[in-house]
Amino acid sequence: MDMTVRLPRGLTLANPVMAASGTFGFGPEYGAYVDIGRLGGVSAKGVSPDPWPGNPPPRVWETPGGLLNSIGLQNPGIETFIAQDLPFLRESGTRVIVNVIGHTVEEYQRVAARLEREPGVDALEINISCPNIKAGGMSFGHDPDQAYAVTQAVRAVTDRPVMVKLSPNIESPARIAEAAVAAGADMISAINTLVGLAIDRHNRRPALGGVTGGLSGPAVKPVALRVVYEVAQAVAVPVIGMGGIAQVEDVLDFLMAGASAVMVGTITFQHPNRMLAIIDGLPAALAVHGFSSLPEIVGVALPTRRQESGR
Amino acid sequence: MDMTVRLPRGLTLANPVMAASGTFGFGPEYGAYVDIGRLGGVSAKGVSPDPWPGNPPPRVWETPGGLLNSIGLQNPGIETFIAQDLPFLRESGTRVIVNVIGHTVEEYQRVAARLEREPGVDALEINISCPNIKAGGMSFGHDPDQAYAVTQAVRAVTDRPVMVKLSPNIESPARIAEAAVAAGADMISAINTLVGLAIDRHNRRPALGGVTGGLSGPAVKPVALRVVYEVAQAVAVPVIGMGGIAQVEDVLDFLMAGASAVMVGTITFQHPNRMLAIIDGLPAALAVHGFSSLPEIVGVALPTRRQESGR
Amino acid sequence: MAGEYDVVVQAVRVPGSGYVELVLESPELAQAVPGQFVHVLTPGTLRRPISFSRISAATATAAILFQVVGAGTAWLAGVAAGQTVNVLGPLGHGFPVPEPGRAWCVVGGGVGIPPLFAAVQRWGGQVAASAILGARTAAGLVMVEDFAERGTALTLTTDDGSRGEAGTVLGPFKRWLRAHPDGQVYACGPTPMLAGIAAATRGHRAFLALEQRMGCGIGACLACVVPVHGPSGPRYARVCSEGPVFAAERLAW
Amino acid sequence: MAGEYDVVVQAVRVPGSGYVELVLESPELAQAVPGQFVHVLTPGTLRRPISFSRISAATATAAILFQVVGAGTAWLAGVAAGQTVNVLGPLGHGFPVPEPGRAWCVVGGGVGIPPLFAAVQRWGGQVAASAILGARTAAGLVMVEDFAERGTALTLTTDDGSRGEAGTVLGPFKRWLRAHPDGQVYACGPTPMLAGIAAATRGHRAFLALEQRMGCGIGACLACVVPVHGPSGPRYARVCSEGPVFAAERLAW
Ligand SMILES: Cc1cc2nc3c(=O)[nH]c(=O)nc-3n(C[C@H](O)[C@H](O)[C@H](O)COP(=O)(O)OP(=O)(O)OC[C@H]3O[C@@H](n4cnc5c(N)ncnc54)[C@H](O)[C@@H]3O)c2cc1C
Ligand SMILES: Cc1cc2nc3c(=O)[nH]c(=O)nc-3n(C[C@H](O)[C@H](O)[C@H](O)COP(=O)(O)OP(=O)(O)OC[C@H]3O[C@@H](n4cnc5c(N)ncnc54)[C@H](O)[C@@H]3O)c2cc1C
Ligand SMILES: Cc1cc2nc3c(=O)[nH]c(=O)nc-3n(C[C@H](O)[C@H](O)[C@H](O)COP(=O)(O)O)c2cc1C
Ligand SMILES: Cc1cc2nc3c(=O)[nH]c(=O)nc-3n(C[C@H](O)[C@H](O)[C@H](O)COP(=O)(O)O)c2cc1C
Ligand code: FES
Ligand code: FES
Repeated sequence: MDMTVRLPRGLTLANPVMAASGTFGFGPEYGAYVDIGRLGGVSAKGVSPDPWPGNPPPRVWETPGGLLNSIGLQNPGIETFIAQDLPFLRESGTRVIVNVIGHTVEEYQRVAARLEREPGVDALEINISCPNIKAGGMSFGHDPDQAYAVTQAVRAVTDRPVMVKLSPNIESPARIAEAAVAAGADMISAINTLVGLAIDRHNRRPALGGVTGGLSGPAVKPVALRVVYEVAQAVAVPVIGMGGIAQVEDVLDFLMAGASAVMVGTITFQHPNRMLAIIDGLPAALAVHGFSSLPEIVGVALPTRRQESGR
Repeated sequence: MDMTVRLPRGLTLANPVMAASGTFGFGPEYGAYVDIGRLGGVSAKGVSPDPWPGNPPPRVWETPGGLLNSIGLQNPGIETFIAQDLPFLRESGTRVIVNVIGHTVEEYQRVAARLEREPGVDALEINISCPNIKAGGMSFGHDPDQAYAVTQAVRAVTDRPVMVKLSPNIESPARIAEAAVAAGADMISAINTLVGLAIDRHNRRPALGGVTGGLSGPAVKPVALRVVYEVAQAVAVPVIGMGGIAQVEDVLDFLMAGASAVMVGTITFQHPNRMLAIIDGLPAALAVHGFSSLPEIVGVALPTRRQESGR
Repeated sequence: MAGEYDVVVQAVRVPGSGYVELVLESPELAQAVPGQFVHVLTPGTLRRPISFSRISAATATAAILFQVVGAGTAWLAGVAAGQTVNVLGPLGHGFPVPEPGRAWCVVGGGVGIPPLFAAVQRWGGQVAASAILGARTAAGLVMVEDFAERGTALTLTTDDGSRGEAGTVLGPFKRWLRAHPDGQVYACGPTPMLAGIAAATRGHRAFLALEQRMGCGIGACLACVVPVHGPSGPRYARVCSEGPVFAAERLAW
Repeated sequence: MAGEYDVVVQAVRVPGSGYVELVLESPELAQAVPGQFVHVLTPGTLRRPISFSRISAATATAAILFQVVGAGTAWLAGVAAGQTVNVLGPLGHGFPVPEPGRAWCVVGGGVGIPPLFAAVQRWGGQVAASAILGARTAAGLVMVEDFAERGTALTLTTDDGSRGEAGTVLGPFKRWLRAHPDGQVYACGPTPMLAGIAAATRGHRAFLALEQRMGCGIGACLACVVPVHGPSGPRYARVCSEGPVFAAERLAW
């Protein structure tokens, strides 16, 4: 079965399974464990114009079926990323997606503009949804007007495929998606993490150095599927789904809910090679469920597709 | 150790562990399994002025570490509740909290007013946060002005203790809490369920008859703790915490995060008697963590309390 | 009496590949009425409802027979004799006692068969039973020997014709019904089969044991509903506590 | 080479109540440097980092010794000889080779002791080692016999005085340092202890093996950071890949 995914502006994935931003480093780290060239794509850890220090530790905490993190978008800045990490990703043979962050609209734009001069960047993912920073970040993802402004600013400086990543921590992620698409986003990726908190009972304080953190992993899968299902109905562009994917059946769920491709995050910490196992298992899993091609399953659980097929 | 919890308007609980609304029926159902009189309280399933039919089945679906439900607030209406269920609850010896729902401000008010004539109702919980109904319900919990209006209308017709139950499906539950308190709420309870969706892969459609549902259980605990932690800092009234409590340590987390008492829901389906086990284990758990009274632990992880104690 | 019990698994049987029967030691469960069920604690966030396949007050045991379909039943299939499982039960309303003097037919599809055997085991001595049992393939025809041992008149069907008549139970059942216009019917199986039986049995004494996704299993959460006719139009009734056995005519399908 | 390996547990030892040591059969792990660790797959959503307590290229084994503190270590304590565990490893940067001709002291607190034994096991033949080992109570003084067997000069402390000197390792350590102004120090243990050692060893050759909550364990997620001195002020360094062993002077505590 042909696993190729054709996305806007000529972005073509060898298969629909990509590494989610922040869980696969800036590229080289998992090189010894994973045959990166076989992944559908890799979204690198969020990059800002200048280095960001990140939040005080502890930065991760296990929760039931999930993981809280408060990395705070530590990154070495775009220049170091381009010099140190991009060459490895470019050579790896996978599709390279750069996750873009900033404190201001102008900062997002600067990263996008700077990347325009670099070969080997296949798409940009505009992260307007990270819950782990105080200024900027998530607030852009909570207000349609700001989401529009950031997307438009990035769109103005790049011809590369642009996806905008949604926050689930609001009443209607679909409205943010609409704003981003109106401003020129080619795709929507969803979801980023849910804001949560854990208590360190022993020390009688919030467990994370950053106090609150972002919840990911299997625990959030139902929320992620709901957002994908809503967004896929709200906008006409492809949706990249993620949140709690741990096995191939989870991928089927996201595709049925309307995602054209998926990203896989937290499970990689336990099983670096799970993404490859999922890729290997996908054709058979599709066949078992009666699908003879990848496009056939995309959105099959959406009301529109259900009407078509009479199910 | 004295487990009594003293709440506004003379509401006194024998201990801080109550049954969460919707997971303990209208009262009698668990009678054969649980010594109800030993619970700190019971919040009955949401009651509206007239009977509500609820959503089409399936109404529950298991998710990783969690449970999706789309009951749709099926209930026989306030008159039947008063005639059939309230007498049992009243006799059970526990504190009886009636969870109030409506499509309009006036409907909420009607339920509250009707209950004013009934003995044996110890408090009202205004549910402005149920994700499973189309009109009303959650929308009141998503807008501070509407939350204010509902709370004020209920406050106008009752002298009973009133708690307002928050939705976590918005950017800032704390702002809703502030509005409710400004309108006269004596307490805040949090959280209700997170909106989620599951896919029935076999039938290629959303698993729940109501399409989306509410996520509860251990999976949501970090989100619940975050909301309690934020709300406890935003308002001066007691917070009743819930979301994913499964064992006594979870209760400690909620108390440290600022809850004065807790409610326990989903775990009851697996372990009807878990609430009693938690109640029995609480004094020892508090002692192990160095607390010599219940009030001592409440909010100990909040920034204000941490400053006081120099931790 | 219904309650929460830790019960010892006295024996584990494998009536076919992918099927497991556990014999549970419990004087309480041994008081169950055929058609009732237990809500079994498994890993995950919900219990799993399973009907009784045999009930024996004499030996103070009750058995459950299930197909391994997902994580919960897979876990349960790994429980060994001598180990303990935690159950809520016996739950729900079982079948009524069949009326003597009327022909009696039990119609079971797949894992709907076990509760019907429990019924024949209990009442087959008083009222002679016919059994029409169907499954997708021969492997799904569980407990056939148990029915045969009790002298039940048996008709078997499989969708693929690998055993008995090819097709569903509805063909032979409709023949039986024509031959027994006053007959009474107990049925359990997949929803389309039950819907077919309900449609065919208007005016007959017919009882259907239903399945629905459950939360609490004891009537508290309102998860497990089916639409039934009420005094003022259809309403949702709980399968766990108002069922799982319903008179066919009550259902508002 | 660092990789993901399913390794057979050759032996399980219980060096004290609440402590377990697993000997892992693995030529790859047997190439580890003392101070490195494995990231062990346990139920839950994260792996668990545990240092090597012994490393033997000769027998192609490496061991890990841990205290049972929570769900992950409790699960790992239940693994039996002959079973397999999945690990990522060997991970991180271990201790540097001690400089010959300088007095060498290893200072370990509680479960910080095992990696220091691995160091003494590797290099104790070349550079004579002193060991100052502390714990809250006598039960926490693991591997003391192993050090003794190798002729290590041992000083023991317990907070409650139940074995060795009452108090922390910092007392005897400062005495040792005064007696060995050119001495080199390897330490592992609770953060306050390490902070005390860092403060006492300014200008000395001192290496500390740190702990931090980890996600990936291989440098990708930036979870496990500690502040270190950088060219332009303090920055966060990853314990898993830039550590867990750091020169004490690099840390910006
Ligand atoms: C009253 C009643 C009696 C039953 N009696 C039997 C029996 O005697 N033998 C038998 O093999 N099966 C019986 N079933 C079906 C049985 O409950 C399911 O096959 C089982 O719950 C599947 O669990 P799982 O974890 O293996 O599968 P999964 O599909 O992984 O289960 C996921 C969830 O869906 C629920 N679920 C899945 N299938 C069903 C179903 N058909 N009905 C209700 N809930 C379901 C599970 O309980 C669980 O909550 C009965 C169901 C009901 C409601
Ligand atoms: C590099 C390194 C080497 C270590 N070596 C050893 C060793 O040799 N022997 C030993 O007994 N312990 C060692 N630890 C500590 C060990 O990792 C924890 O005790 C263990 O992870 C606890 O897991 P748990 O599930 O039992 O406890 P829980 O408290 O339930 O664990 C919950 C989460 O917190 C993390 N966690 C808990 N305590 C620690 C800790 N002290 N450091 C880092 N993460 C923690 C766990 O990994 C898990 O993700 C080491 C830690 C690190 C970082
Ligand atoms: C440790 C960690 C770091 C993350 N960093 C980023 C990031 O830099 N940019 C971003 O857009 N998302 C980031 N995310 C979110 C993930 O990309 C993903 O949206 C989320 O984790 C849900 O997927 P999962 O459940 O498969 O992990 C991070 C997640 C984790 C766990
Ligand atoms: C089946 C079910 C029904 C519920 N019905 C109600 C309800 O009627 N009113 C209400 O305020 N909350 C309702 N809730 C939400 C719970 O009271 C509680 O807020 C939520 O489940 C989180 O707690 P838990 O994780 O302990 O279950 C319901 C939850 C479940 C699982
Ligand atoms: S399962 Fe809860 S009411 Fe039936
Ligand atoms: S644990 Fe991921 S970078 Fe160290």
